[in-house]
Amino acid sequence: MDIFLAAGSSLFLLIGSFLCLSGGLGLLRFPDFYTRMHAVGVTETLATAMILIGLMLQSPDALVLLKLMVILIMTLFISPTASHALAHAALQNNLVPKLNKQNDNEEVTPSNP
Amino acid sequence: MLIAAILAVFIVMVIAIVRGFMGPTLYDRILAVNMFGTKTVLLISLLGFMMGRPEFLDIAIVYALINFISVVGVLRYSDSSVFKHHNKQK
Amino acid sequence: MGHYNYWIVVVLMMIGFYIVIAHGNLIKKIIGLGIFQTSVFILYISMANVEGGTAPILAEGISRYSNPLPHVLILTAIVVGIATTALGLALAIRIKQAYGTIEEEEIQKKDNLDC
Amino acid sequence: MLAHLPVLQVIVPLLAAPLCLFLTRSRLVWVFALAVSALAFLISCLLLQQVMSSGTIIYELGGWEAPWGIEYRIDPLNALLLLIITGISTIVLLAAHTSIQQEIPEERHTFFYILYLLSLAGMLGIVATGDAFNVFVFLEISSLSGYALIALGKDRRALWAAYQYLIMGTIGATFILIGIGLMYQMTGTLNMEDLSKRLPEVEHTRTVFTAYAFIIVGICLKLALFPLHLWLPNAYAYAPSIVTAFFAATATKVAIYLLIRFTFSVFGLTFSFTALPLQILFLTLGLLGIFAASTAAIYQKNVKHLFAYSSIAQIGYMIVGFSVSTTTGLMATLLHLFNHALMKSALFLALAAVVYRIGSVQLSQFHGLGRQMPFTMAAIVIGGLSLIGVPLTVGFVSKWYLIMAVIENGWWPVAVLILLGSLLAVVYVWRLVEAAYFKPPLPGRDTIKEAPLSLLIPVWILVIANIYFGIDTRLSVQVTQAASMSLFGVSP
Amino acid sequence: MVTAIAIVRLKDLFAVIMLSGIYSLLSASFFVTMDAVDVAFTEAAVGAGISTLLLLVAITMTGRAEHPDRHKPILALAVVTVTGGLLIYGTFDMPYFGSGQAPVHLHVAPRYINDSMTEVGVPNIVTSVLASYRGFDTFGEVVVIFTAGIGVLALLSVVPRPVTIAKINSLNDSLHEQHLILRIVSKMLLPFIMLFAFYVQFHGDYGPGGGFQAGVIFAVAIILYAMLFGMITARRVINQSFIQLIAAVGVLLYGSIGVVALLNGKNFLDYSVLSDDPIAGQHLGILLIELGVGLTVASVMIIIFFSFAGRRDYLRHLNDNSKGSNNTSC
Repeated sequence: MDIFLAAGSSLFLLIGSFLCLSGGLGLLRFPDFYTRMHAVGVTETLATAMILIGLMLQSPDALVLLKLMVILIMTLFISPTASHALAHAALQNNLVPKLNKQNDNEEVTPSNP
Repeated sequence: MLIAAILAVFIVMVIAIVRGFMGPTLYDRILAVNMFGTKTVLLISLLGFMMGRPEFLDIAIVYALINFISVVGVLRYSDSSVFKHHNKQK
Repeated sequence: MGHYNYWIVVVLMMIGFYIVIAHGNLIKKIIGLGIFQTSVFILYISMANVEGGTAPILAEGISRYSNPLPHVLILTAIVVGIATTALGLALAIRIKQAYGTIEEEEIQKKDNLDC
Repeated sequence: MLAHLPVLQVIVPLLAAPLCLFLTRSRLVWVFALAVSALAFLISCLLLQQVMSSGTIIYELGGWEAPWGIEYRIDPLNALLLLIITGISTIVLLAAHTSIQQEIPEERHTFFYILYLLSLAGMLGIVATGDAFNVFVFLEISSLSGYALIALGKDRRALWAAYQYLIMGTIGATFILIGIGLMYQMTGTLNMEDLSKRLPEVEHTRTVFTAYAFIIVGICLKLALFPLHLWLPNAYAYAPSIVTAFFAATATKVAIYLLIRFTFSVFGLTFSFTALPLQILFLTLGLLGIFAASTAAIYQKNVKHLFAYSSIAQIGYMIVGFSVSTTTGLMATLLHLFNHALMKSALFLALAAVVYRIGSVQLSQFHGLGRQMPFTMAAIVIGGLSLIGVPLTVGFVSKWYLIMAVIENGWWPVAVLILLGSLLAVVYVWRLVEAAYFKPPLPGRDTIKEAPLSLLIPVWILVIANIYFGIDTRLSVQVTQAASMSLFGVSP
Repeated sequence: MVTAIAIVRLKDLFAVIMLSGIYSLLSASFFVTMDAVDVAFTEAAVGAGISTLLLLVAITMTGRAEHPDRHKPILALAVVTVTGGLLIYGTFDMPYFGSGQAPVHLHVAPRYINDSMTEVGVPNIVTSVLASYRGFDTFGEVVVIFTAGIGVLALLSVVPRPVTIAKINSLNDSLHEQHLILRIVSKMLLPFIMLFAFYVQFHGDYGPGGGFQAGVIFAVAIILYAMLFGMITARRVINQSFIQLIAAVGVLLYGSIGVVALLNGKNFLDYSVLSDDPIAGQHLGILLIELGVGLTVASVMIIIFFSFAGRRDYLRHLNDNSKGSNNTSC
């Protein structure tokens, strides 16, 4: 039994780490804000869940399990909400998505003091 | 395995810092901070397990919370004229 | 491990200190002050660390704990830090209202005009 | 209850502060604060008496013995400081109600008294404690309330002054924190008594040297010693008059106390004066401070600025006495500390009375006031004479001891310089006298009346104390002698 | 760690604040790896949470661009180099990092580690040192926070304008439109946050946490509410003068525990008098003073935030009024 738990936990952790890394890569390489947010928002939720589940399988007692559950639930709520709010706010404040390559110049000029 | 996961999270944290530094828009920075916060939560829980003291999870919960609240705070106050001004220069 | 940990702390401290004295913007100064203080906290916490020790919460089967006293001191110091930050920001807001700017040089210019 | 006096000294004002929030009317709060301050004064008198008769009092907070818990340690030096602080605070509070009517908006009066009590409690806490970290905590209580009090001033420059003070003060406090941390790292203890026992073992290390340097610089920032004094004049000039009177008499004194305490009791004399070229450094800085600040004072147009610069100069005198580092020198410092508190609070309170009547402290506005406000101006003149060091005033006593100490050490040139510094004081006091007595009143200002009694009485209490302690020096000399003896007795 | 910090030299204040938030999180993670769990807890809640929020509110009032011209950076650089050099010089004789033989670990601390269980009876050593051995420091800390609250009030308090119900409703609606999802999720989370705050408050004896952290978390919950449902609504739930009194009550609760000890003939803050059994007395004492700390911290944090946000609304109101008559703004 233990060996299954350990293996399962490792598997989950591995998947989580991979997702994490891919999300990070997306954050770094994607061209504009919305795509970057997409990369982060999608992977982050899943990666966090994976890693937390991996840890849950290792947890020694009930209290720890409970706390991990709390964290998981909170991330599941918070992460998409935050992403949504962020995108919403960005759109409302006239940040234009970069849809095609024609207007490739900076969509927002940094403020020059 | 834990170590590998910690390493992965750590790398992503560095990436988030880079993005937070580069900008270019306000929202990129918020995104980076948000992501950084989530990853810190993960890092702390992983570290707690690695050191064999899972009591650390309390801190992770606080981090998740604080992260959420700072994002809300940023968004709530980013509708003020100070921020709009920046974006309307275009 | 040697001392390199302390050196990093010193560098951080000095960056914060530099921001405080070299920058003219009042808010930036307060942020610098925060960094300066946080680095001092790191200094304290580093000295509390023992190799092979764990968090100072008594548990069975653990005999090496890191030193709790600096932790206590820093808890107090963090509180002092946030208190200072809050007061400093409150002052900055009032200054902005009274002078219309939060740049040190402009404030001094306006003061000289007053005299 | 007598055994608990040391802690009561601090917690009475500390607990009274939040209680003020429950009182509704500002007059009631004033009476309450005054009563609390008077009670604290009474306690400090009792403490001084106890210390003089039975020696150092040790009080263990929480019932934990010293290196593990925090202890209060009252010796003659602390007792003297406690007496000065509570005494001045009580007299200044007596005048507060009338003075702040004009300077602070009505709805902030309660906050003013709370902050005042907190600041008082903070200073008392710094002085009474025997634990290095506790010093930091109470330092922050007193300085945070100090920043807020200064910012309550009417002029917008008060805000800027308070901000500058906040930055400088926090840097100073953080430096002290670093110093305490380094000391702790080398010795593993925070208790001052314990530190002084354990420091000699490690005193040759570079870390202890650094710790000492940081603590000294941090304290000097708070002290407004000459090159680090920039925050002081503005803070004093634009704060509400009452606050200025209180701080000028106490805040820098507390910093001097810390300097003495760390140098003599914690690090020990031999270390302090051999590790750094401290003696020559302080002597030069002190003398430079006297001259630079006195000269600056001569050119000030604002009388509050004038006296603020004179404060910096007086700090210079204290530092000179300190740098002599003999019993007499230290005694001179402590005497001057006591006397300067008396004269500066008298002067600034008198200025508060002037502000109350004419709403300004520009020198040009003083013309003819000598006839219109005779009592107030007489008080200012006596205070000024005391600053110069004319016989029969307290200023004379301390200068006398200072010169004696310097000559004992054979530093003749320094003695001459000190006398020259006093001449500069003559010049700036004369400018004030000239304006007040020898210039005709400004047109349209015939109706200025004498300040109300509620302001005059505290001023004159202080002035009479100025003269009384100038003639009858038994009490002050006896206490300061005991204090400096005990410091030299403790340190090897 | 150095990387994060070298960044904090940007001109845009907003970016600086974001980065200082990251810096705070980073140092908190560092505290965790250094086994300072309680400190990490507090730093996260305070540094990354409260102070970031306060800074944000502040820059909405003061503007976010920093002027490029700086004065005498060379002098500043010199001062910094000298101090830094002195510190580095000081580090050479320090005991090595992590060394168990350092004086820090040999002199005072062993008693806390070995005997606190029998003397105070609380597994979390940090709590027992904080609340019992060095209880007076903590009392000072509570007073510092109280001072800051009163100071901010003295500086920023404005008399709230009377507002009509209709205006509240319209404001409410506009917020509702803007932040619909946020509001719903937050509403769901709020009770949990408060529950968690209570858990932290009373679990401080056994794990990381205690009055201070709990107070901050509680305050954060209220702040969240205030941000999403408008200041006016929040003010109606939590009245300004009421919260001031709570802050005072916290300090007084702490102090009165000490006074009770005094009246019973023991020294100030000696909790063993609170019960027949000294250990139980210590336990009770710690519980009560943590409660006092929690009350004061929570209410002062709320006071500070409300004053900031209240000032902001007030300024905005002034601006709206003055825009019609004159448009001279800087």
